[in-house]
Parts: sequence; structure tokens; C-alpha cells
Amino acid sequence: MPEREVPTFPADGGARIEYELQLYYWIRLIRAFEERVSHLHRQNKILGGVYSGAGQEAIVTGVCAPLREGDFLAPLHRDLGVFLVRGVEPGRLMAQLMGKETGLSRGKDNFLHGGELSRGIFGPTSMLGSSLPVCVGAALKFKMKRDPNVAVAFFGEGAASRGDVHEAMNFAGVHKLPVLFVCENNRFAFSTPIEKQMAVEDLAVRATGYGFSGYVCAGNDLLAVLNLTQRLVNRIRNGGGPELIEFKTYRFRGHSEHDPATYRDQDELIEWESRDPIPLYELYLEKRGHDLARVREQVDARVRNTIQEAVDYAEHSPFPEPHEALEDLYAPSAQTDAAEERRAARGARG
Amino acid sequence: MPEREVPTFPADGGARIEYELQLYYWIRLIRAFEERVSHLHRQNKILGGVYSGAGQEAIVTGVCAPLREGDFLAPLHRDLGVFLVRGVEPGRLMAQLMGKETGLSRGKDNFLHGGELSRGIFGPTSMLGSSLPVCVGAALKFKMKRDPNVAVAFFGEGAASRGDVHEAMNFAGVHKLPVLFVCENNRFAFSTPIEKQMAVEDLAVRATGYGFSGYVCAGNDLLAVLNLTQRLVNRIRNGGGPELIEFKTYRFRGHSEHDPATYRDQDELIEWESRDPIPLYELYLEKRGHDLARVREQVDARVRNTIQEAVDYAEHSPFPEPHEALEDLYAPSAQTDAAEERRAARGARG
Amino acid sequence: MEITYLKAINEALHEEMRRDENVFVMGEDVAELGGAFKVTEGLLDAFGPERVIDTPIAEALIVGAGVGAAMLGMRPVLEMQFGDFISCAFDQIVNTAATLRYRHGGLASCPIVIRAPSGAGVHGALFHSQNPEAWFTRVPGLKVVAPATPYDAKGMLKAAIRDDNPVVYFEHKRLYRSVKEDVPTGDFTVPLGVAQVRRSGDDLSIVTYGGTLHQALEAANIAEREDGISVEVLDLRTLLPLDREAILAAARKTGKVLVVHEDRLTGGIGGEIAAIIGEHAFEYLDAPVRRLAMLDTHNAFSPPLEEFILPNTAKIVAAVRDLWAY
Amino acid sequence: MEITYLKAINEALHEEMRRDENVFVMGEDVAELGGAFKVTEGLLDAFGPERVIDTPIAEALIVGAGVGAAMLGMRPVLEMQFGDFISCAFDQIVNTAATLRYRHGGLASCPIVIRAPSGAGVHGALFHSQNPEAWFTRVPGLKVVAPATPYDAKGMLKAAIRDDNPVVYFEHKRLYRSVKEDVPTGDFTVPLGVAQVRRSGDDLSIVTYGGTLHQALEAANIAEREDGISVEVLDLRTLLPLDREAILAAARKTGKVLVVHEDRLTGGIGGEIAAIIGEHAFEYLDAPVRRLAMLDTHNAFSPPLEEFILPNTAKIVAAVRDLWAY
Ligand SMILES: Cc1ncc(C[n+]2csc(CCOP(=O)(O)OP(=O)(O)O)c2C)c(N)n1
Ligand SMILES: Cc1ncc(C[n+]2csc(CCOP(=O)(O)OP(=O)(O)O)c2C)c(N)n1
Ligand SMILES: [Mg+2]
Ligand SMILES: [Mg+2]
Repeated sequence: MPEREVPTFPADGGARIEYELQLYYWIRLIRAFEERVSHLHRQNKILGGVYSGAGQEAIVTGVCAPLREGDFLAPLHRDLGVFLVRGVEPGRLMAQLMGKETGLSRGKDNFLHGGELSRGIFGPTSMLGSSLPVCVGAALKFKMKRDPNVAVAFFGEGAASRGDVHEAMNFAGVHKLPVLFVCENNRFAFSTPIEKQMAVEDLAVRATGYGFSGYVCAGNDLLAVLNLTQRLVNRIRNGGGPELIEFKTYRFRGHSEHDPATYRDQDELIEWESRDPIPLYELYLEKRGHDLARVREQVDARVRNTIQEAVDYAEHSPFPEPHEALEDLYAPSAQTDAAEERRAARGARG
Repeated sequence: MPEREVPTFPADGGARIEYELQLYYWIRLIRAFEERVSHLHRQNKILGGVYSGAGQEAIVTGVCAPLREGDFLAPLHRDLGVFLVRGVEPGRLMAQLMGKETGLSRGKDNFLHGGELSRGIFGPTSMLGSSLPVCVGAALKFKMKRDPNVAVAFFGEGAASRGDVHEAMNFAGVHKLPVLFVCENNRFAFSTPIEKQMAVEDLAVRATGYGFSGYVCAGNDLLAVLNLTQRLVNRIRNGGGPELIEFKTYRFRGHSEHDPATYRDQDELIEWESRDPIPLYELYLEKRGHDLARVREQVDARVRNTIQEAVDYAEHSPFPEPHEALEDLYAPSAQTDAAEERRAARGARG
Repeated sequence: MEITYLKAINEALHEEMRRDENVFVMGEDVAELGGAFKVTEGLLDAFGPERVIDTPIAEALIVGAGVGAAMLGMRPVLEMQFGDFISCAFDQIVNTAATLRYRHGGLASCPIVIRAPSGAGVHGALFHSQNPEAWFTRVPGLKVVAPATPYDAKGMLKAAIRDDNPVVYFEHKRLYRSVKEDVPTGDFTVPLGVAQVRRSGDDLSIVTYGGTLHQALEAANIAEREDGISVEVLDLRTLLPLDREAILAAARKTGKVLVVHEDRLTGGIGGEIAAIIGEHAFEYLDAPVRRLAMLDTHNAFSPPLEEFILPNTAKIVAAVRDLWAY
Repeated sequence: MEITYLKAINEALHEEMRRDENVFVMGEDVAELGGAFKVTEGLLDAFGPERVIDTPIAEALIVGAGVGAAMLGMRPVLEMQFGDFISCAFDQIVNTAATLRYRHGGLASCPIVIRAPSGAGVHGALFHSQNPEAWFTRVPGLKVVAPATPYDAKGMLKAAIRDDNPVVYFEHKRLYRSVKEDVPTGDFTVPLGVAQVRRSGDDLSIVTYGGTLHQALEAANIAEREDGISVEVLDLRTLLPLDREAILAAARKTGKVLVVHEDRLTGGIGGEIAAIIGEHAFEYLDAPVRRLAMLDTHNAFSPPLEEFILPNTAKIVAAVRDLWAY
């Protein structure tokens, strides 16, 4: 399958309109891709944990859009969209979810732990919050090497309670590193509501304690996400040091496919469903003068095709060979090879 | 040696004057005790690491003074004074430093890792910051059991960078626990100046991110320390939830006895030496109308005696027996004992 | 009554909380949700939010705060949502908790229980399948247990809660709903530190615990039926302190020992056990002590990979035959 | 030139930073102070504050940020001020770093070195004396080394820095200034994964590493001189991956093996080694594999306690005699 370019965000008017349609494609693709994943999960074709990002697609789309090749991202477990927007082949992503050889981790792990370094995407461990120090380290490299790049660390408001998050933000502040901290505050960590997680309304205030600024933004409003992110990413790229954005959002589905989420308030859910980022963005496209019905039709088809291709690709991909479980543990290295040789030589002698 | 009562802070005038003289005794005792420790260290009579709190005595004295029996404290490694003010036998403390059987940990560890639970003092591990979750757990117990007690967590501005500190403060905020966070900001973590540790001037601002208040206070001013602490401790005791005080102070000596601290600016040191908490407090006693020369003479003698007794006690105490290294690992327990019996029975049978 | 392994743990929690008001439960999603696996189900309703506490995602805090409360007389039962995340609380366990009594000269205790759902074979991949026990079995001051049956799960959890020392309690996720047995409804405890012979045999001994006990028993039956090999199976139950007498007795009895665990081979507790046997039952051994364990890699996700690296009944049977043929 | 173990490490750092501009050093007090033990002395002057970074007290950050930089081509050398504090970075090491390549399907590498000054016998008590190596030798994806001589300290640090995998490098504090030897000034490396016979002998083999190597060599001389026992001493040098061939060769040669380490007995790497020998050199053994290690307790402070629990030359001599007499 052909590799796509990492997208860059166009500044001028005409290209921008084109790009805004691309944004619509992405936000729709993410939603549909995840719906298909959920379906495949029910069919037992996807075996591991699956965490829907439905309701939060505007964040990943709007944050990734203004990024460039060479930027570094650590997605949250709900951020499958990061992979799609950054141009990872949908088929390989689907293969990853199915544990196939052609998946990002070649079947070693599932879901988003694979990462795709060629697209600047770090595959986080499950340990929430522990990817923030890594992101900060990537940003340290950018600073040391004068690279014009930005590292983006996604995390949930739940993960924000972990110590690693504190250590990472503090260090980023001290060294004014080019890192954007993106909190997706969806008001729940699994079943635990925000009131049991923190005693403040806006997590963004914590940035002050690390010497940079924290912003609060409507996370379901793609344009708002995009505009704020673009502004801050530019500032960071120009040496302005870290920034934190807290996106207010909501998880439309359960924590994972297994979770009926009965602990949630139905009114709250309805309230937030009425802030669905997709119709909100469609409203914008209409105001922009697009013929929405036509746009929809085109995008529907494109999305359907892409997903079907991805599923076909993944389903037709082989599982890894059993012995591959013992591969990819160590990078080959001059030293190890020398050691092997020396041991081999000794073996031959004695 | 006789045990002393845990002090309580008197509200009324006459007793207060008496008590203020006691404060003077403590602050002088701490300074002198540590000087003697330093001397004994040079004589190789104290073998482990020794971390002087010189310059910071007003903080421990002023924070401990308004506390009560049953309150829980986790001292910083520089807070030998906490033990003295809380009424731990100076001889046992000295024995602890010398690794003697009569020390707090019976020779198991040195310096302040021993703790003295009967005085509410937790013996922290060396891992900086890790005592804050413990303190918060003590506060949780107080809240659950409706105990009218307060937990006090001391930490350096250096330790504040550790993740455990964040996790602890956040939880305390969520549950409005009766805990006072006491930061001794002495501007250095070993050789590392504050600018390399955090990008903010006042660490106290971080409290805002956890839903409580942070205060900045002159840490070398015993009266200021005492007044603020007393006010906040009362508030906490009455269910007001956690508070954080950042005391601005300075380390008069090196990080440890081995450290000449050549990395410090001499002007800065002189500036801070001119804020020595002892003469500052003496000035207050004079303004209060005391005959300072007489007070000094009395306190000198008392301090000298106490310390000499402590040294004598410790020097005459035996070292633990070698096999004691294998004791105190496990609490005896009904279960274990049953297991022992069952094993013994089985042994007898087969 | 016949109950599952999961239900047995849940019952133990209910009963202990009823028995002792100082027992409380703390962890992520343990209250309203009843835990990711429903192990703490019903506790919130029965004991209220003060004693069943949903924490933020902060494993170091969970354990550290547990220690603080325990020092003052409480008996916290602390849940790691998955045993894998115990790495995030590592320092609090191995330093703060394990050395607490020691550094306080014997004058403080730390009666906490850390419940850690562990184990593979449930498509959990790298970070929802780990068997972290051997990180802790080398730390004096801790006790480490890994019950394999509903009866033990209940009795040992009760014993752990009543124990005045920090206990890390590994419960195997695969067993939650897959094993059932009759468990008394009333109060009983299973002492910590005592292994149990689950099957008597004369030719060869399998030493195991936790998830692989059931595979080992199956394998023993197959080996007896198909090859006439009489296999003893010892369930360690407690991993620290080890029941050395029981291990040595099993080794001396048959002279041939196969140690089986789902934890990785290298650095798993099997090495310690083999070393103990090799040192203290040397004269009794008719064959090398063999180990069958997860291969030295991570918990790979894809079914063929997971199948390849984990021990199972067939692999145990093969190892038994091989050792028998020595 | 004859240099100390400490100086050897320092030289390796200087030379590697000069050789490769992607090498940088990060940790607490490593810059202006030159490290708590002066291991990083002179680096700040030579390479400036961008490549010699004083961090806040945040071990998880130090390792995690190292991983991030390493993924993008840097070669960070990360210092734990004391090896004991490695517990605070545990998750980042065993999960983030060790599984990095694996979960990225072999398409990412993690060339970090974590330097951890470890070891007892310096009045460091519970939290400045630990030997944490066996927590890491059970984690595939990591390499773990513990050089015992200045030559190896230099050559193996260079090898570790050039290795594309995460390496935990344990340097024994007691050796810093107490051992000296001729070490070439120029560039050389000592391959990871290869043990070294330090003393040849026919009657009995000691397998050891790190701090106890020197005691073992002394003990071997005493046993030879006083008892006529000819003792072979194998220095493991790398603890993960173990040089199994060298271990088995030592066992097969003499049939009597004493494993010695300063880490605790239970759960120390000695158990793994004894198990390997017991399984793969079974027919060659004339006696049980014995282990001499720190007793199963914490690193007690008071001199009589510390003396009692740690291995030393006299205890090794006694163990050699005892095993010889088997
Ligand atoms: C360190 C750690 N503890 C616990 C978990 C289990 N866990 C997985 S997702 C989750 C909730 C995460 O909440 P949040 O960070 O807000 O992200 P969200 O799922 O809401 O997007 C929990 C507790 C984990 N993955 N890592
Ligand atoms: C987790 C951890 N990392 C490193 C150390 C080593 N260390 C001991 S004291 C110290 C500096 C502490 O600074 P601060 O917290 O400001 O307290 P201060 O010594 O200034 O009173 C360091 C780095 C430690 N004890 N614990
Ligand atoms: Mg959330
Ligand atoms: Mg300080």
C-alpha cells in the first residue's frame, strides 16, 4: 500500500478551504473507523481492549492538523485518530488491532501501543501518564539539536493525577522545551468522575505552577481546537516554551467496549451529545457555503472505501509466526555481535 | 531516661511568655545539637550521612510548637529539630545517629529514618517526596475516624519535583484531608539551585492547582512561622482541608558534612546569614523586655547539659548484637504463628 | 456453596469489612463500578464511600496513603486495577512499606494488602498480562501470595488482611470466572506461608502456583493415564516466605522436580526454588530440576505468539515425559 | 596508566562525549558539582550545560526523557544519584524502555545508559547501600552490567553507550577509590554479555561479579595458600544476558560451584545461576551449588549488623572450605 505524506496546514484561502474539507474527512473517518472496530470487536475479530474516542475526534483532528513532519506525538489510548490524521495506513492500523503481522507492532501488542515512529508517533505503554516524560525528552532533543519541531503529549484528565505528569511538566517548564501538553478532559477516568479526581474546575491552572500558560478550550469545536493549537504550536516552534491546553469534552461511549457506563448521568450525556463535534463542524461547512448534502455523500463514499480496504487488508494479512515472539527484543548492535562472535569462537575452541 | 510530654501551645499571656522562652531553648538546642553531631562526625563517631538544618531551625520549631499529641509528622532529612521539639529523648536521638541499640531504629538505620511513632513522627525513607503520600494516608485516617488531628508533611523545594508530591497533594485536595504541607525552600537541592528546579518564583502557587491555598512565609522568622502555622493548623483541625506553606529559607552549611558547597554565591550566603533565625528571635525577646544576657546564660547551660547527657548516653549505649540484623523484619501475627505451628506439626509428623 | 474465584475474593472483602471497621478498600473505580473486574462489587452499598474509596489514577499515592493509614491502625486493602501497574507504585512498596517496621526498630507495623490482578492468557498483551511477583519475592518485609483456588483466595485474603505485615496478593485474572469450588460461607482463614500438596504422586513432583496449578493438575492426570507416571503436585500458595520444607519434601520424595510458572523463566521464582532444591536436596535428585515457564520475552498479543510463549497443559505433559525419561 | 575505577568511568564519559555529539549526560547534580561522587567531574567544563544537564529530583522524568531523546537518535547517559533511587524510575525502565523496541515492531531503539552507583559496605544503611540488579535481570529488552575493575568499568561503559539497547550500568561505590589498575588511555571497549575468568583453578569455581569479585579473589588466594584448594574465579561482568556458556564451563570444569554476590540471597541472581547449573551441568556436579550472599534482610546500618549480613573474604574462605569438604 502506498504511504501518504504527513499533512501540513495551508495558510492561504483556497488551499485552506480544500483543507477544511480534508478535516471533515478525517473527523468522519475516525468516527467511522472506530465504529467498525467496535463492530469487529463484537464479532471477536478484534480481541484486545478497545477504547472509543467517539465525541473527542475534534481534538485529535484539530491538534494534529497544524503539525509538521518531524514533530513528535504521544497519543492517549483513545487517540486512534492521531494515527489516521498523521497518515498511517488505515490497513496497517486495522492489522495492528487484529494482531496481524502487518500491524504496527507486528502482532506484539494491540491497539495504540504500537506507535509509528516514521510518522513521529510514539506508542505509549498502558501506564497512563508515563508517556509525558518521553515526550519531554523528545522536545529536549529538538532543543539540543535546534530542530524546528514540537512534541505533543496527549493525556486524559485522569492520567493527570499521576506523578510522571508532574515531573514532565516541571522539567519542560525549567528548560522551556518545545512541547504542547494536550489534556482531553472528558470528565471521567473509567467510572471515576472528575470531582473524585481533582479539586479544581480547570486543570489548566496547573500550568502556572510550572511557569507556563494553561488554556481552556471547547474540545468539541474543531475550529476552536484548530485555531488555538495553531497559534500555540507556532509560538512553541519559535522558542516560546511549553504550553498546556485543556480541552473540555466528553466520552460518548463507555470506557471500553465492555463498559455500559451505567454510572453516568443520562442528562449529562444528552447535553454532550448535543455538542457532537461532527454536526457542529457540518454547521460550519454550511456557513462556509458548502452544499453539505453533496459533501457528505462524497465523504461517506471515501470513508466507506477506506475502511473497507483497511478491513480487507487486515483480514487478509497473516498472523505472525509463533517464534516471532522472541524477535524485536533487542536491537542488533556492534557490541552484541562482537560478544556473539567471541562466544562462538570460544565455543569452537572448547 | 524520663519521657517528656508532647508540648501543647498555650493561648494565654503568662504561659505564652514562658513558652516563648521554651521556643528559644529549642531553637538553640537544635543548632547546638547539630553542631555537636557535626563534631562527632568529624571524629568518626557518627558514620552515616549527616545533613545540617542550620539556618532552618525556626521552621521546625515554629511548625511543631502549635501541634498536639496524636498529630502525625513526616520530617525532611534536615529536620532533626522535629524530634527534639516533639520531645524525643535527645540521648536516644544521638544513639540513633551512632547506630546504637538504644537508638530509634535500634541500629537498623541512621539519622532520621528511624522515626518515633509514639511521638507521631514517621521515619521517612531516603526517597525524597515519598513520605507525602504516607502523610496524606495518616490524614485520611484522621478524617475517617473523626480524630481531631493534623498530619504535617515537610519537604524541600527539591523534593517538590517528584511525582509522589503531586499525587499526594492532589488526593489531599480531593478529600479535603487534614494535612499541612510544609515546604522548606532553601534555594538548593544539594548543588542544584532553584532556577534549575522550577520555573516559578513561588512554589506555593501550585496549591491552587490542587484546590487549596498556598502561603509564602519568611522561614527564618520564628514568630512569623509560628503565627501562620498556628492559624492554618487551627483551620485544618476544624475541617478546613489541606494548606500549603512555602517557607523561604537558606541552608547555612553544605548539603551534607562532606559538601564544602563551593557552588554557592558567597554574597547570597552572607545575605542569608544576616537572617539567622537565632539572633532574629533574640531581638524579639529583647523587645519583649527580657534580659537577653541572662536568658542566654541560662539557656546555654541547659543546652550544654542536655547535649552532654545525650552524648554520654549514646556513647555508653551498646551496639546491637549482630543477629539483630534479622529481627524486626516482620510483625508477629496470628496467621504467621499458625503457619509456624502447622509447619512445625508437619515437621514432627514427617 | 460452589462459588467462583472472583466471588470468593469478593466474599472475603465483605466479611472482613463487616468484622473489622478498620478495614477499608481503596483503588481506582472500586466503589461505584465495583472494580474493573467487579471484585469489589457491592462494597460501596454495604459500607459507604468513606470505606470504599475511588482514588485518582495514582498508584504511588494509593500504596503510600495505605501505609500512612495502616501505621495508625487501619487495615487498607489497596487495589491495583491491573497488576501490571504495580510498577508505578514500586518504590512505595519495596522501600516505604517493606522497610517500615525495620527502620522503626520494630515499633511500627504496616498491615496493608495490595491486591494485584495479574496473569496472561486473556489477550491482555504487554501491559495487561504481567506476572510481576518475582519483583517482590526478593524483598524482605513483604509477604507475597498467589492463591489458585476459590477456597484459598478467600481464606488467604482474610489471612492477609489480618496479617500485620504488608502483603502483596496476586489474583490470577484467568481464574476469576473459570474456576469454581465449594467454599464455606462462614469465617475461615488459610495461613500464609504454607504450601499444599494438591495431588499425591511417587514418580515426579511438579512445584507450581497460581494460574498454572490447574494446568499442572490436568497434565498430571494425563501423564498418569497415558504414561503411568505418578505425579505429585505442590501448590506453593505463598511465594514469600517460601515453604522450604514442603518444597524439599516434594523433591526428596520423588527425586525429580519440574517447576512450572507463568512468570518468565529467567528471574522467575523458579530459579530460586531450583537453587534451594539443588542445594538442600542434592543427594535425593535423580535428574536435574527442570523449569517450564513463560519464554524470556514480553507478553505478546497476537494469539499465535501468546500461545507460543505461555506454558499450558500440553507443554507440561511434554516436560513431565521428558523429565521422566531422564 | 594506573587509574581508579571512578576515574575509569569518568574517562569513558569524556571520551564518548568527545567521540559522539549525540551522547549527553543527565541527572541530579551531575553538572556543576560533577556528581555526588565526582564521577561526572569536568564534563560541564568540557561540553557545556546543554550536554551536561542538572535535573530536578525526578527519577521517572530522567529515565523517561532519556527514552524520548534516545528514540530520536540521542545517546543519553542517565545518572541515578544512588542506585537505590532507581526504584523511583522503575516503571519507566521496565515498561517504557524495556518494551520500546518490541512494541514498535522492531522499528525503534532505545540507546540509553542508566548509571546506578550501588552497593554496601560504606555505612550507607537501608537507602544508600542497595544492590538492585536482580529487579532488572528478569526484564528482557534490558541489558544489565556490573563491572568490577577499572578496565571493565571504562570498556563496558563505552560499550553500553554505543549499544542500541537500554543498559543498566551498576557501578559499585566501594570500588570507586579502592581499586586501581592500568587502563589504556585510548579507545577500547569490553563487549557486553561476555564473562571473564579472573583466576584459573581446578578444584572449585566461584562465580561472582561486582563488589564481591575482589573478596573472592582474595579468598581464592587464601584457600590455595592455606588449604591447597585450587579455585577458579569467574567474573560475570554482564548480568543480562548471562554468559551461560562461561558459567556452565566453570561448573563442568570443577564440579563444585560457589556463587557469591552482595545482593541478597533470596531472589538474587545467584538463584538463577544455580538453577542453570543444576539443570545444564547436572552430571558434572560433585556437590550442591552453594550460594553466599547478603542475608535476607535490609542493609542495616550499625557496623556489627552490616558486618554480620554482608559477604566478605573470611566468609568466602569458610564457604570454599565447606564446599571443598563436601
Ligand atoms: C497507571 C495506570 N493506572 C491505571 C490504568 C487503568 N486505566 C486505563 S484507562 C483509565 C482511565 C483513564 O482516564 P483518563 O486519563 O481521563 O482518560 P480517558 O479514558 O478518560 O480518555 C484507567 C484507570 C492505567 N492504564 N494506567
Ligand atoms: C528520590 C531521591 N532522589 C535523590 C536523592 C538524593 N538527595 C538527597 S538530598 C537531595 C537534595 C534535596 O533537596 P531538597 O528537597 O531541596 O532538600 P534540602 O536538602 O535542600 O533540604 C538529593 C538530590 C534522594 N534522597 N531521593
Ligand atoms: Mg478522562
Ligand atoms: Mg532545598
